[in-house]
Amino acid sequence: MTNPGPKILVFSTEKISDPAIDLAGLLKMHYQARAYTIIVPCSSAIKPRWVMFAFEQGFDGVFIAADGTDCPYDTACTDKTAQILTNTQKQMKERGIDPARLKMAAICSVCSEPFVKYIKSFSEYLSQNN
Amino acid sequence: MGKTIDIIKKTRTVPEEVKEKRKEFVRIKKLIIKSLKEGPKTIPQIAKESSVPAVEITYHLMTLRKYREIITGELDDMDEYFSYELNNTK
Amino acid sequence: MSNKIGVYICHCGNNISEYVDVERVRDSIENEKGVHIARTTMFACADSAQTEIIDDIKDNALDGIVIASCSPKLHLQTFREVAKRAGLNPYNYVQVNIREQGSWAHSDDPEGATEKAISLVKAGIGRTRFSKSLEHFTISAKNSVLIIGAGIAGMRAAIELAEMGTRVYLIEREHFVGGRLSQWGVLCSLNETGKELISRIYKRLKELDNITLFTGAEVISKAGSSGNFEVEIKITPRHVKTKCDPEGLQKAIDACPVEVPDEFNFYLTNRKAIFKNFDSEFPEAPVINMENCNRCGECLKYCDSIDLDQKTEIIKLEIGAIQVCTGFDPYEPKEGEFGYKTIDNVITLQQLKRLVELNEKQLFLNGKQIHNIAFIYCVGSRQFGKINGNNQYCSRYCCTVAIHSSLIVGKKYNDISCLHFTRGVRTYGKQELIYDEASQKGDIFFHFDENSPPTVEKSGNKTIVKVNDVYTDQIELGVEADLVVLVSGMIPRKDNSVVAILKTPVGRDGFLNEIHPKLRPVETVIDGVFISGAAQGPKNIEETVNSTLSAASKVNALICNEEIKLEPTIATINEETCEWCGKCLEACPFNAISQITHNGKKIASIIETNCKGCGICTPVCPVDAIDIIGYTNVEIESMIIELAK
Amino acid sequence: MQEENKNREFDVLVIGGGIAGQESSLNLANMGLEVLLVEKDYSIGGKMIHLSKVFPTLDCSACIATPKISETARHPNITIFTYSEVKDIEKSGKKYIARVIKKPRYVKEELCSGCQECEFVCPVYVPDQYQYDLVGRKAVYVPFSLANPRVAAIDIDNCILCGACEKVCPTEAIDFTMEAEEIEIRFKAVIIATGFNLFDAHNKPQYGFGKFKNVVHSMQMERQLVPTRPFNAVLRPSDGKMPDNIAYVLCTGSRDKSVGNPLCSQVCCMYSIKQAQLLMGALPLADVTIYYINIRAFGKGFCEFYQQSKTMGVEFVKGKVAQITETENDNLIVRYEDIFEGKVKEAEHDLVVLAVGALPNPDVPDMFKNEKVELGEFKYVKQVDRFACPARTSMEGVFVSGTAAVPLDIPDSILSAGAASSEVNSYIKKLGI
Repeated sequence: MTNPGPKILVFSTEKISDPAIDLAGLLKMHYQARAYTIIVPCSSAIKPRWVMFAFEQGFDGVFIAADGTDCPYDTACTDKTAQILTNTQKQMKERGIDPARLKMAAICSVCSEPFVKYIKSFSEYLSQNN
Repeated sequence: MGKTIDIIKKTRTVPEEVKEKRKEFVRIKKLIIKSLKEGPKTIPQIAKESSVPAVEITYHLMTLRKYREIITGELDDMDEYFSYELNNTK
Repeated sequence: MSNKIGVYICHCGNNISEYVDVERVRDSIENEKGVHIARTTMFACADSAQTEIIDDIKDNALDGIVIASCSPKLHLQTFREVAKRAGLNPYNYVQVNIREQGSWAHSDDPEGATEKAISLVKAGIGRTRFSKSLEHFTISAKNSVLIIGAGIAGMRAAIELAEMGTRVYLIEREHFVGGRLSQWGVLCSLNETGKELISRIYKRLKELDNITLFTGAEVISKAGSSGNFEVEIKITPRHVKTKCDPEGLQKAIDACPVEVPDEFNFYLTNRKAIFKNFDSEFPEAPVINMENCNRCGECLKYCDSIDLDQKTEIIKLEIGAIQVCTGFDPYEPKEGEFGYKTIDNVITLQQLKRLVELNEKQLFLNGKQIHNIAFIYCVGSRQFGKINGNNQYCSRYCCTVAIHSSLIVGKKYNDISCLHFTRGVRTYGKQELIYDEASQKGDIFFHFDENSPPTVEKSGNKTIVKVNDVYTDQIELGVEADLVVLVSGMIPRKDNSVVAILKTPVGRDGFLNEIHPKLRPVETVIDGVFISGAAQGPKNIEETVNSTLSAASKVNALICNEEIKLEPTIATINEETCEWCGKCLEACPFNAISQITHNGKKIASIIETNCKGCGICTPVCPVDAIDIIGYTNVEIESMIIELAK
Repeated sequence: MQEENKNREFDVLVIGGGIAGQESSLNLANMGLEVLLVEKDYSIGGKMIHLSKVFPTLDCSACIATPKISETARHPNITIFTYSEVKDIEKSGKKYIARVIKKPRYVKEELCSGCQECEFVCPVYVPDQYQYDLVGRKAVYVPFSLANPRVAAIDIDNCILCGACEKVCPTEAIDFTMEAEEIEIRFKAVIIATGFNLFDAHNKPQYGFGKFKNVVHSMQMERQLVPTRPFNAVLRPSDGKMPDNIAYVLCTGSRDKSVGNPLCSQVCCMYSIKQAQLLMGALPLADVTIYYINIRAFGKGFCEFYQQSKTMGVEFVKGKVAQITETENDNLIVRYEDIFEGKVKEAEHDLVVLAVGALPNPDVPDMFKNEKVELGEFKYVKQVDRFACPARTSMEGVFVSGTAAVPLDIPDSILSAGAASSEVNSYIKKLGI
């Protein structure tokens, strides 16, 4: 069997980015099957410990599909999610994990195309740097 | 079980105009696909080859793209035209 | 915690099963911990399948359900209802998306799609094991509202809410109702004046016995939360008990020796310490302003309902919601801005409106008859380029009002010509018609840009407006004007103490800020506090009324059942580990966190009525003492474990 | 099932499932009233669901519209009839009776799973009205990806009756025997939320829409900017080239007595500025020029948004466009009077967008049987007490919401819809039945 490729954990948000990921499926845009989604209410609610836990458990990469400026809860969501990213990446460095294994991008509710592109390029990066 | 299409066929006929439009679409579709079998091309290239106005090619090609028969390829060096190719993974 | 879980894998016709080997998924998960039943089904959402699931739950006393089918956005509610019908708590149901994010997304990779589906279903089972039974919070709510401000916005909301069955307390800081509209003459495109419109509305308001109006009243404190607020209202006395007879009243006013500039007429005239702004004003009794009154007692001789000893009162109200309709202040130009206050025939648009009300046959200012008027637009609005000030916004109503004033002036007095110095006329929508009418009538429109504003200068006894008009190739023109009207826009209320008390946020422009202009246009981040009218930003009358009636329907919807249902998926605090640092409070966009003392220790506490369950507070906690129900560490981590396998 | 539909009673009939109709319905439903929402299209969502981003916040339109749509669709107090038309409304005592025609979509809504298998096998291609004819669609199709209900429908007029869809449907949802169904409804009040029509750019022949290949209207450009866009990028229709010099012609069909519409449409300035900003993002090298008479940037945050577009490099030319002509290479010559310089000028562009305005929806009066609701001077539904009760019309119990009464932007439509719901609820409470 060929190498099945890297495993990616995706954190999506219930109202904004998860609908975009659904829409990608609806439009039959293909991306790596080894990308798994966990839905949270808001991307600013993702705990760094979950991300670290995912790496511990063997995920190769974690992708945060952030609310961005479309966040229904907080206009400062982009900054807050970015802060979580920075904090987590600091912890990753400390543990010798390449910080580029955690990626974030704002995905609006119809941004299926960007989502697929991100997952493809992220997956490529992870394969090359394995 | 019988199909309901057979029931409606008894009461409804298809207008000639609809049949004609379909034929026209299929004709241009064939020309586009034939042209793309040789490799990726831009809309003006397909138009020239098939002698169909480029504006018609845009409409038909984009429709075929919507139904995933064609996919978008590279942008040319001048950043003007995309090339299009047949979707072989379909 | 669920230990007897039923798992259903849906074929969705062949939408799923064409790419995902559903039987293999079933086989792979049936021996998972906690799984009691594992089945595949053609259409999980079909009636027959739903009945089967209900029977399974009942027959096997299942305490958790996982359905792997389409996106939860489509059928989460459907299956929660199924769970409910079977007597299972709907929050013990987990939906796993193996269609949009499974078979469809990976139709190019059936093997991958199947493997993914297996992992996703296992993660769903993991999550279900830790799921809790949850109930909606229901809190009681009072079907009563406090409306702050009795201008057109407040009065219209009061009437509508009262008619819909909500008890209304309407408070007004001034001693008369009507707000800015009562200062207005004939309204654009109507044959009705502002005063008349206000009287008409006031009469409707008086007929409703579930409205209580307090004038001279201000909110001084607020406690409680959505559904159950307690507010304190300070009521300044009127010093006049009932309405006086008109003759006695007039004599009392005449006798009053105090004269102060009249703010109602924008200081164009003076008034006495005892006054009414106009005859048909409501409530009908006059008022004595004690800041002006010298207690000479002259008025007491003519009017026996005057009581100079009335005291300020403070009353408490318990209400379910608050609607803020505090309106706007007109922008007052700075001294010297386009000659304001330095040149005697420069006035504001608001002053012009009063001037027209005060002058019957001919238009006079300072004893001089007016034959031509120069309007300078966007004073106090759209301040950028070489125009000083911080108000970048457009005040939206002023173009129309200025042009309409020109039409009114033309109709009321003969031989007045009008010149308009504009920044591009914004008579949007139907208002376009009056712009056309003014052009037809012979009004002349100039256009200047922000880098060459006009100047107003005195030359001898003449007032000259100079402008670089863009229509005439930017050559400077000088025009003589008998009257210069500065078309001043709207600014937020200068005295906005109510904002400090209610803690409603304001935007960069200083006006009250809604949560979102399209999604929640009259709601604030403070649950139960609604905003409307020009307090939110410049609006004309129709827009004000639309927003206020919109807010009224939101208020009514919130409290009409006398209870408020809240989602149970909100934040919780671990009382053991919380060490109160305040970071969660800082992060919360909804004021849903407070500090309490628990077993002698300061800790954070969630205000359940405010929490929206967004979880923004959770990652900021340095000791991980805060979680969102449904997204707790064990739930998320159990999913990660299964997905990583 | 069908029997249940006959002679049903509701508190309120809302006509039109656009943003105004949804907002009115949701408010009423949240206040405890039973609402029937009738939508003539296959899906609720109106025009807003087809927009890209919305001014001045640049929120994604779908992100705002879809949650509201699903909330409307799921609300227990709201019943929705899509692809249905109100045939007539008449007063009966204190109540109203309406007959609603549910037109056949030839697909059983409750069975269709939206899988689109049928769409892929259908051999017929016709212009897709939801993409404003920029591409084609099939004769059986899921109208658009965000449709609600997201189920297929058959365009019977263009169907060649081959039956391929019926054969392939995994849920046997296709049913060619479906017929129009007439349902009688009783209710206490009605809200007209029928929205506006776009000005048909053909009616301004000097701009060459329909004749010149690279003259498009603003909704066509809007679709090109949406993530579910018809082309893969912003392209000009004549040959699929990425445009690098785009012109906007404002007031196409608005403020124009020659086409019978002297009103300002309120939205075209702002949506053009928004599109210009999005185009600057999508095509970083392109020039965008906006030809305008006055810029109506009046709403909250609008003026700031307009200023921002200037700093981004959008060029604003104050001038009325008189005529557009086509060059041999399909470029366009825009002839206009430059007001700043006072002379007639010409400029060449490779794509021209006509910022089309709003016109009243002419369907409204036909819905009433005996007494008809009065229209105003410009054929919008007349508001009889605009400042005190903006939703009130000439008929008691008949209210208007959104752009059926006057052109409005989205925030103002939503507020007007909110006002209508308040007025309706208090009316019903007073009716006391």
